[in-house]
Amino acid sequence: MWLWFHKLSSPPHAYRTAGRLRPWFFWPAILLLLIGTYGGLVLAPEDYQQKDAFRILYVHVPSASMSLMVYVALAVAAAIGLIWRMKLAHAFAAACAPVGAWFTVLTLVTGSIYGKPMWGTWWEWDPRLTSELILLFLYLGYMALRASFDDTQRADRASAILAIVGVVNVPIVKYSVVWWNSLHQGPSISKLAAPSIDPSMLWPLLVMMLGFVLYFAAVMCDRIRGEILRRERNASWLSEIAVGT
Amino acid sequence: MTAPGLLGLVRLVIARDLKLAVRHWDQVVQPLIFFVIVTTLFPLAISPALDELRKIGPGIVWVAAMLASLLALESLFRPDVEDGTMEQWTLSGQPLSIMLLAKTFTHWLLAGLPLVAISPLVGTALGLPSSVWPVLAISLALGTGSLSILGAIGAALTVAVRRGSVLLALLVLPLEMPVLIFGARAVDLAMHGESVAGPLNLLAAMLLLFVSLGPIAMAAAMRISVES
Amino acid sequence: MTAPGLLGLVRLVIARDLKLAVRHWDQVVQPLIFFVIVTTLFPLAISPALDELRKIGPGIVWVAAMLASLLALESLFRPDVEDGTMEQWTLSGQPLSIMLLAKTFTHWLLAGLPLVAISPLVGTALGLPSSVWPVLAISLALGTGSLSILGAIGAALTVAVRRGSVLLALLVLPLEMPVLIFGARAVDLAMHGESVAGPLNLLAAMLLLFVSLGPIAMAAAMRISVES
Amino acid sequence: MHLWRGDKHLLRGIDLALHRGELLQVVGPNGVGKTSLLRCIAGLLPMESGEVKWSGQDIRKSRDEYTRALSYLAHTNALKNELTALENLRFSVSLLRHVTPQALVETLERLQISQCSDLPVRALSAGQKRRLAIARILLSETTLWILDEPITNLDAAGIALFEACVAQHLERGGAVLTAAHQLLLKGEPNVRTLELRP
Amino acid sequence: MHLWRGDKHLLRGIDLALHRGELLQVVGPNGVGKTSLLRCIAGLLPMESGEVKWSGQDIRKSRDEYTRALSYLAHTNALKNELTALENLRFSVSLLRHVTPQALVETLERLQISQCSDLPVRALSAGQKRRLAIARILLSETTLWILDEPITNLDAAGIALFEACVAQHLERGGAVLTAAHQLLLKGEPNVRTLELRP
Ligand code: HEM
Ligand SMILES: Nc1ncnc2c1ncn2[C@@H]1O[C@H](COP(=O)(O)OP(=O)(O)OP(=O)(O)O)[C@@H](O)[C@H]1O
Ligand SMILES: Nc1ncnc2c1ncn2[C@@H]1O[C@H](COP(=O)(O)OP(=O)(O)OP(=O)(O)O)[C@@H](O)[C@H]1O
Ligand SMILES: [Mg+2]
Ligand SMILES: [Mg+2]
Repeated sequence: MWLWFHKLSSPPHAYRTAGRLRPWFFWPAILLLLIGTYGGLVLAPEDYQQKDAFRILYVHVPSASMSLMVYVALAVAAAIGLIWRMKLAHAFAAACAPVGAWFTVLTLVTGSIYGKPMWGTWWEWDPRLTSELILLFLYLGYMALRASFDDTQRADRASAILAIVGVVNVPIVKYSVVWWNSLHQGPSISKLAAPSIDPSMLWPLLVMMLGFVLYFAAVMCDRIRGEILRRERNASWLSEIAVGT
Repeated sequence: MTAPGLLGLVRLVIARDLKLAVRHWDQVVQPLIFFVIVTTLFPLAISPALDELRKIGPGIVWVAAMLASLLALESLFRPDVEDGTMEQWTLSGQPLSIMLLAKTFTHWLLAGLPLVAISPLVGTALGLPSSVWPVLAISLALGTGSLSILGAIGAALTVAVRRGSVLLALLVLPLEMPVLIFGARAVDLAMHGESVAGPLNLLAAMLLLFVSLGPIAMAAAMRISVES
Repeated sequence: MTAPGLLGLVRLVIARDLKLAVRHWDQVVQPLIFFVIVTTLFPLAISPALDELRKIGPGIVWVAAMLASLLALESLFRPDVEDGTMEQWTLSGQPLSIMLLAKTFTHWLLAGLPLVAISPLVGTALGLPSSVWPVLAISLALGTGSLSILGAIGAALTVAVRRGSVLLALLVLPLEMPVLIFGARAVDLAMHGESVAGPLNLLAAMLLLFVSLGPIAMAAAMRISVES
Repeated sequence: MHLWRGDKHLLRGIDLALHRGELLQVVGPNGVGKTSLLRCIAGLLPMESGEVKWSGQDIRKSRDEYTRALSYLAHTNALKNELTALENLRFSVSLLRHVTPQALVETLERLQISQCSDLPVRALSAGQKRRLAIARILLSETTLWILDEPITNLDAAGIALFEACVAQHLERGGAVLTAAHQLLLKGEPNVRTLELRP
Repeated sequence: MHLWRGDKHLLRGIDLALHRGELLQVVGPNGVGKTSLLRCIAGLLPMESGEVKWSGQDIRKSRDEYTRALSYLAHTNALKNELTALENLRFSVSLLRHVTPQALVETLERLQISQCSDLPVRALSAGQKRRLAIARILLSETTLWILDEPITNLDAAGIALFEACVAQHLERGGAVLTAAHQLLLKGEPNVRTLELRP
């Protein structure tokens, strides 16, 4: 993703490229999501233990892994923006945050819905769940900080510092939470341990994951164009585009 | 000169504060998020087992609500005093107590009501059964009102002081204890399936008392803070 | 022109902040009193039985310490930024990170250390046996240091923002959770007579990490807050 | 009238009367007590002894009536950084009386800050903020204006504008009391100065 | 040099050089961008394009060296209300260089605020605060002074005092850049004005 990103550091170029790439991400994403959904909901056999409830996995697992990936991408972009003063990287980070937060919420919600039939409770203070919740707070904090500056440049740099401090802390948070719980009570972790999964259940999951990634890319193309427009509203190349079309 | 009537005045103050809040909509959700974060601190610090948590759940929710309300109070009057707006209000010839009450009401709308709305979610996380949600919400609705008014009196007293936030906590928390006790008690009773009318009535009575007497104290405190 | 050396600079900043604190000695005791009040809220809200309290005691002390430190942080940089002093510091040609670290250290002296000193008292009130006092004090001493530094980074980020205090909590509390977990865990282990070396070492390691990297983040954040 | 600040006997034996249609400018070196005097007269600072009368009544007795007849401009501007210039003005004037949007816009135009009317006040320059604070006074329609160094940060054009506003107010039977380092409306018959000496 | 504030292209194509021994006064109507220009030059506001050079070097490269040669006085005074005048001055100057108590007291006397040296700054009048802020600049022993409307709130005697201080600094080879509505040291050969137009 980064190689792809690095080439287009000039806003007009990035704007056009994002526009051109968008359909290439969007339509395959829709296609994959449809296939995956069909595979997951219809083709995959019913789990002998979990019955149909397990099918929520096809949304839960991809969104969980996306929520983590997006935060890392955000922090890397923020660091690049801060160190090399690259405006586009800041724009990318800014565009990331709400999407990542959304994936996190989706994980929490689907997880809760999953948890009710599985564990008989909506919520459990399990390390994985707790650290996912903290991740949501980090996203929200990042967005709140960004929103409270009215000068884009300062918002960029301040929130970049937060993202970097956050990424230093994420492993600490993660391990502390694992430690904390494992000292108290061992078994709850095994609840989440992946059962060795049947291939007929697995392939829709992989398809869904790829679909999520592509969908994320497509959404980012849109969001980044929006960000660029907002930031460069005074630039001359924009009026050229506007006149041209 | 046609000065606005009482109702007009109240509308004016509320509209202005809502506009300020919308300008910073992100700040409106912050007491809420603070409330959620503080309630998650306890499982981390105490024990993640839902059985254990359930026992102390009502207490935790109430303490968190109190702290969230307290934190948000700090900025209730300070900006207006620092930039001289409050001085102008005292000179406006309008009843200061009504204006401050309207301001406090807006504050409750923005910082108290959302807590009530989200309380079922937080209750669930702490293992409270869904049967107590209504009691939890009602007790919070009544209680946060009282907290806002008591807090506003404290805020008016401490606003002229630098680093007022800790002083504010110091003044206000002891006064707020009865609210905390009855609020937590109501939820606790509900959890054991007992009647909750007693504490809830008391909470309502306290709220009435504070709404009727509080504004006078606020206005008096504010006049002192502005004079200097 | 003989600019002061690093040590002189640190001394200067600390002396100034201590002088400001003495001018307001009443505010110095406030985090302490807040700490005490919050710990007394819980017995009221939950259950006054010492047996029950003992179980959740370590957690409560730690949550209270975290909130007290948070509340005090709000005023760490704000006055200096608002009256333009911080602008002068960034223009002084002296290393800003050192100056901010010195300031944070003074803050810890005034708001963190007293908590450590009073912890046995609060522990007793919550029914913690005297054998865990040393662990409680050491864990608080190490932990509040980390809390101060993480908090100072958050404070530097939010200082240019109005109504920063809730935002500050939102940014800082999630990052502080590990400190809370290990701190409460150490005390809990001590209460059950187990070895506490693990969590205490981790607390010390975190403190070291934050002391060495924190000031850079603080200074970077402060420069952004001052530019406008 | 006597006033102590701290250990210092700041003002003593001041006796002044201000009539409708008159501008009284309090001058004197820095720190002589101009601001303190103005705040006393506005009822914002209690005095040791002495009294301030408004239409023959002690202002401590007829406080509400007095404050309704009075506008005060301090060293600070009493503006909210987050709200726009127009919103600030609308709110602060609406507190006092009913005002049409038209009137607000006209006053901003008159003070030549209409181009900033939709900017948040934080983005205004020092002089633009001062003009906005003056706009509030103009719109308040009160009789007595108490203004503490009103022309701080104003440019030459701003000062001229302000002088015109004051002159108009005096003509309409208003009274103005200012603290000043630079005298305004020099040579007009209805303008007096009160010099405070240390 | 180009600078945007919000949607507005505030300053464009400004090119200025300031030499030792020179006073440059930036004048212009309210809101034209004087403060913004000064903050840019002091390195407190990033610009869109353009550069500020100090002894031939871009200040973003030699930041520390530049800030050590520079004193900046803003619209606000950067004083701590709780500390006394003397303590404020001692601390802010000690940050920059070693200073004797003797020198501090002398500067306060020179600016005629020695009688307030032990008062907390909150109790000073507006003009006394401004003088105290100027005292910091005088004691900083830097080459370049950037002063934003330095004579705000000063009385006539204060302005004269300040003019003398500036003249002396210029004589010693210092450079001064101010934003002003009232010109100082009129007619001196080493005084220039830069007029900004909207
Ligand atoms: C609110 C509740 C829940 C949250 C926040 C949550 C969060 C997560 C997270 C963060 C992951 C890691 C994804 C990755 O590493 O890529 C994950 C994976 C997974 N979750 Fe959940 N989860 C929740 C509830 C559940 C429930 C109730 C079940 C089923 C019993 C479940 C089953 C799984 C499975 C099977 C995986 C894949 C495991 C793997 O690939 O290692 N989750 N979840
Ligand atoms: N964030 C911003 N967004 C939009 N406009 C801004 C912003 N900040 C400043 N401005 C505008 O920039 C202009 C210049 O302001 P500046 O403070 O530099 O003026 P000034 O010349 O110092 O005026 P004064 O004499 O009143 O002090 C003003 O018109 C102001 O409205
Ligand atoms: N609380 C206090 N304790 C002691 N002295 C005080 C106190 N408050 C004010 N003063 C003194 O009172 C004097 C008058 O201050 P005031 O602000 O009225 O002066 P001013 O005439 O408005 O001056 P300026 O022209 O500088 O605005 C000052 O010398 C100040 O030091
Ligand atoms: Mg004055
Ligand atoms: Mg200016």
